[in-house]
Amino acid sequence: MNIEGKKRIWSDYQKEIADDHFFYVRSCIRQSFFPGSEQFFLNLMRNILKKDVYENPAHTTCTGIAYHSDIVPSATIMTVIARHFALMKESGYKNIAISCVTSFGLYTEILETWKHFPKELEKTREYLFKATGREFDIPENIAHTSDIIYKFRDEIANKAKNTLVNKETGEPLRIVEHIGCHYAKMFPKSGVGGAEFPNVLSGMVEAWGGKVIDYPERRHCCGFGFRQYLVQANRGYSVSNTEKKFSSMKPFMPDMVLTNCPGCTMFMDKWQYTIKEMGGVTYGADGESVPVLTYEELAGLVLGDNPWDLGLQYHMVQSEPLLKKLGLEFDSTDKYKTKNGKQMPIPKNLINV
Amino acid sequence: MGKLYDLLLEDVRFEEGLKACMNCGVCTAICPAAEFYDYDPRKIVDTVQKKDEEEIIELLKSETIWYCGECMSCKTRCPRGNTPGFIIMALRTLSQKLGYFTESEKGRQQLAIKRTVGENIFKYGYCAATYAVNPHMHPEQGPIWEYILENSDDVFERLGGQINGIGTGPLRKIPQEALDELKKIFEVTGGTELFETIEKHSKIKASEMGLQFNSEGTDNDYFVEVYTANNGTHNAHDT
Amino acid sequence: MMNGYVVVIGGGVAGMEAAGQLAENGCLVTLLEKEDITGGHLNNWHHLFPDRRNGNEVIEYLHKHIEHDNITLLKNTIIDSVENSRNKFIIKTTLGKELNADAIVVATGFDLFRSERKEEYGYGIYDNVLTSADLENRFGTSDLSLKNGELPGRIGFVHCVGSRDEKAGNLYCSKLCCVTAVKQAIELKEYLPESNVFCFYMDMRMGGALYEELYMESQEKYGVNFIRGKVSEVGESFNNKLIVKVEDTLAGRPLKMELDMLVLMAGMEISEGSRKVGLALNLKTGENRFFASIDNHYGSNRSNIKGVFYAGSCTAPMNITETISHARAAVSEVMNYLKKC
Amino acid sequence: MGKFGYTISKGRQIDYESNDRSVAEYIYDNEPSFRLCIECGCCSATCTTGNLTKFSLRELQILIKRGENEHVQQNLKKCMLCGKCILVCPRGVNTRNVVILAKQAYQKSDNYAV
Repeated sequence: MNIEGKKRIWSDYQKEIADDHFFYVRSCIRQSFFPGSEQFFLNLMRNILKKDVYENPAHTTCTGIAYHSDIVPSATIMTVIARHFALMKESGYKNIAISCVTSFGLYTEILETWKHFPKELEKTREYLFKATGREFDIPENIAHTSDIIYKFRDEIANKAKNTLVNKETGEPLRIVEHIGCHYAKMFPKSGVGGAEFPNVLSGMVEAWGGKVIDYPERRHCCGFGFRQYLVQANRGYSVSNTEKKFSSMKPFMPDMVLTNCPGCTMFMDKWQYTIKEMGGVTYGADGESVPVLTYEELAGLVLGDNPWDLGLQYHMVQSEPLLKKLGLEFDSTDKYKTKNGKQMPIPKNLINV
Repeated sequence: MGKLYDLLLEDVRFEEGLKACMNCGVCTAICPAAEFYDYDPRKIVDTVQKKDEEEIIELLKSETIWYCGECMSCKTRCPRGNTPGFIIMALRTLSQKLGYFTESEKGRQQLAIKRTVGENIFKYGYCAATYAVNPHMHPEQGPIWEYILENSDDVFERLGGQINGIGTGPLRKIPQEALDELKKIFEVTGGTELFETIEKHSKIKASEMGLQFNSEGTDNDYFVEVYTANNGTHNAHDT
Repeated sequence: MMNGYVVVIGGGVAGMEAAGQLAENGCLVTLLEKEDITGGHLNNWHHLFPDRRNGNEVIEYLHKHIEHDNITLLKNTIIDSVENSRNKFIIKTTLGKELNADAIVVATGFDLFRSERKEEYGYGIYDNVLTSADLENRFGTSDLSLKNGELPGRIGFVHCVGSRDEKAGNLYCSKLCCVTAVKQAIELKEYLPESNVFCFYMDMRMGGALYEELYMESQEKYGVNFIRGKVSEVGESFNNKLIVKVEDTLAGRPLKMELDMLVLMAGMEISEGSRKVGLALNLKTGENRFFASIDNHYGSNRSNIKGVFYAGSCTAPMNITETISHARAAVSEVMNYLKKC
Repeated sequence: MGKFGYTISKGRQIDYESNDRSVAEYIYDNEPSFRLCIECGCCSATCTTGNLTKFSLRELQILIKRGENEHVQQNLKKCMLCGKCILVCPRGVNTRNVVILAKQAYQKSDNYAV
């Protein structure tokens, strides 16, 4: 493996990412399954990096999951997204920060479609006006929230309380990245580092002291497949694809999986549980499972946040083995407490406990 | 040129997705569906580009078009600039418009998706939301999921969430005016019509199959059937 | 007898052949070559298809060909600008030299497609992914070892790397890669008889004299395997094997295979040097970015500028036989033109 | 199906490494023309079984080479050994003998049950 070859590719995909003044749109899955991640992103941007990030209370789903399961027509999703552009315009913002890879892919795709088929843009303007009386401008800059953390990765490294190094061995942590298909596979130029060797997560890992592990099924889909997960009868597709990825990465003994897309995070976490239940198979060292973290959760650990404020305890695969490798001090008694310190029940049958 | 092919051409995704295929198989080589279903995106593209009316009808009624997971990995690599995933999306849309989707087990599942994710959009303003992911329908979410649902207020409060709160924050309540706008957008752009089409044809199919059908919700035999049925013929290697 | 001043741009196969023939026909020729040596890509080619003769034999012929009193060879010379005054040309080189010409032969040739642009194949990233040109060099030095020093047991050839591919910006077929792959596969089997060799192809385009026969020989005598499908991606396994993913299209099934070495059959693109010469001379290019002739059938040597003629692979991918024929045809066009001037 | 209502599927991908290709080797040794196939499909086009069922002799030969023994064994018996395929093969492959040798190889091998 030759890193110089990758660096040459990365230099071809220097994506422009805005520096400040973001209009933030949330992800259905990230906020439902990893609310601590979205909250951390806003805290990081506003309180640590001192950036202006605005969330408009009237924004909604982009309908992407429904669109990619084919129950929503393209005219509908274009207009829903146009409504978000209208809210942006009304709030005086030109840079959009998107918390979801499915949404990000759709925003990118729709803007491309409007370029190639200007009639679709005109139709969307009419639809939106007819439905809501709103008008919109096309944003100047589109970024996934991971792009923004990538952009500020060195600032984060400068403020780091922890580095991604195994404290016992002194070796960098072995981290598998998973990008999420819709980030750059459709439009390689829209992602940091392109589609084949994306740099958006590997750039963070390296800046924070870890080592990125490449493995044969790195580019393979996590297995979501929209309708292939949403309908129970199809979930064999979903779990089988995840299984394929994990068996491919297993010989590399990764310490953790770092994900870009909220759906991938959820599936790679939950399917490890399912696969273990189905046949006892696990993919980490010593029969453990591999913790799967969002980039916000990892950035939070690097900056010294309390893992239980980030929400690591609400994954199926628990992170203690990782936290121990990192040499982090954490308070186990604080794990399942409310914001006000009241003890909650302890969940049973989690993994890696 | 056949009539169905013309209908497909009205979909910009079809126009964008199909240039000319030379059957190189670069899409199938990395397609997650080609591995776990009897599915070959190359063959779909090749069939469609023949413009044969009968073969297209057969596709619209088939299980095959419902196997794709829309990961769009095919778009990255195609040396002819085709996007098999877009072609699939156009075929699925047309299959629903014409009511052919209920002819296949996988196609009939559109009702289950409409009744879950689709309804979530109108009810909550989200495709997926914590409180809408029922652990009985999602056992793979594991014990942590039941725990989170039982303790959602405390969990969200600690993580900075705003579950059903007014204002901003993770999983805040979407204001009624915004939900009304969404609904209006669906009406103006054909979204509502597609929902109704799915309902209409599903109802007909349910009566053909002799299954109890309610006009809403997940608690009826037809829903349970389409949500769970797997006749085991979708992957020859599984048998 | 002196029939005119002709400048030939490019000292590869086409330029050398054209210069030699023009000199024979009584022209005073200046042959310009940007590098320190003449012969172009042929210098890097160990053995030629289909008969696998030594590439040096052809180079020797060409070198003798340009040892002529009427030929002035200027090496390390790049064109800076060209003045065209009623079809009399004044060519200025970057070293400040001025040359007068009654006619110009453009023989600026091709570049090999830069295989790292097909990112999914990992050239320059994964050890043991080579290009066809790299392999040819390895044949020259008889070193076929892998990065770890061992000899490869299983080798794959990927056809159409940078050809027939809109993602690479090239929709055309480079024409020579199929036969090159077959030739190189045979040579590999001669070096490493125990190895298994696989060619991953979309169509076997063996449209030259004795090419199809070579294809058959590779199967019959050498046991080379052919799998119809374009390789989709390459990865590296834990034990440093290359993993290729392809659809075995004629079996209708995706296929995954481990290889020790992968050879990318890099296609041909008009050379960077051609682009610059094209700008200086105002030459038209086609959609494939090669120089566009005024007529595909009876004018393939003629450019859109009176007095400027094409020879060789600056107009389209060509093998050596075709290049030499094309250069001779260019000379015939130049002689007819000079007669009329 | 257990408590989840679905299982992990067996992939359709041909995993070249995990396949046993000794049958192909046996045929190469005894019918070298087997190597000459260019997968043109003339054999399948003329094949009576192929015209009436999903059987494809072209595909079968490829899958023998890949070591997809389960599929090959299921399909070998469909060939009626009429030999029309030999007449049309442009590369002179003795396709009929390929089928006969494949059957022989499976019979000889302990690993396979025909």
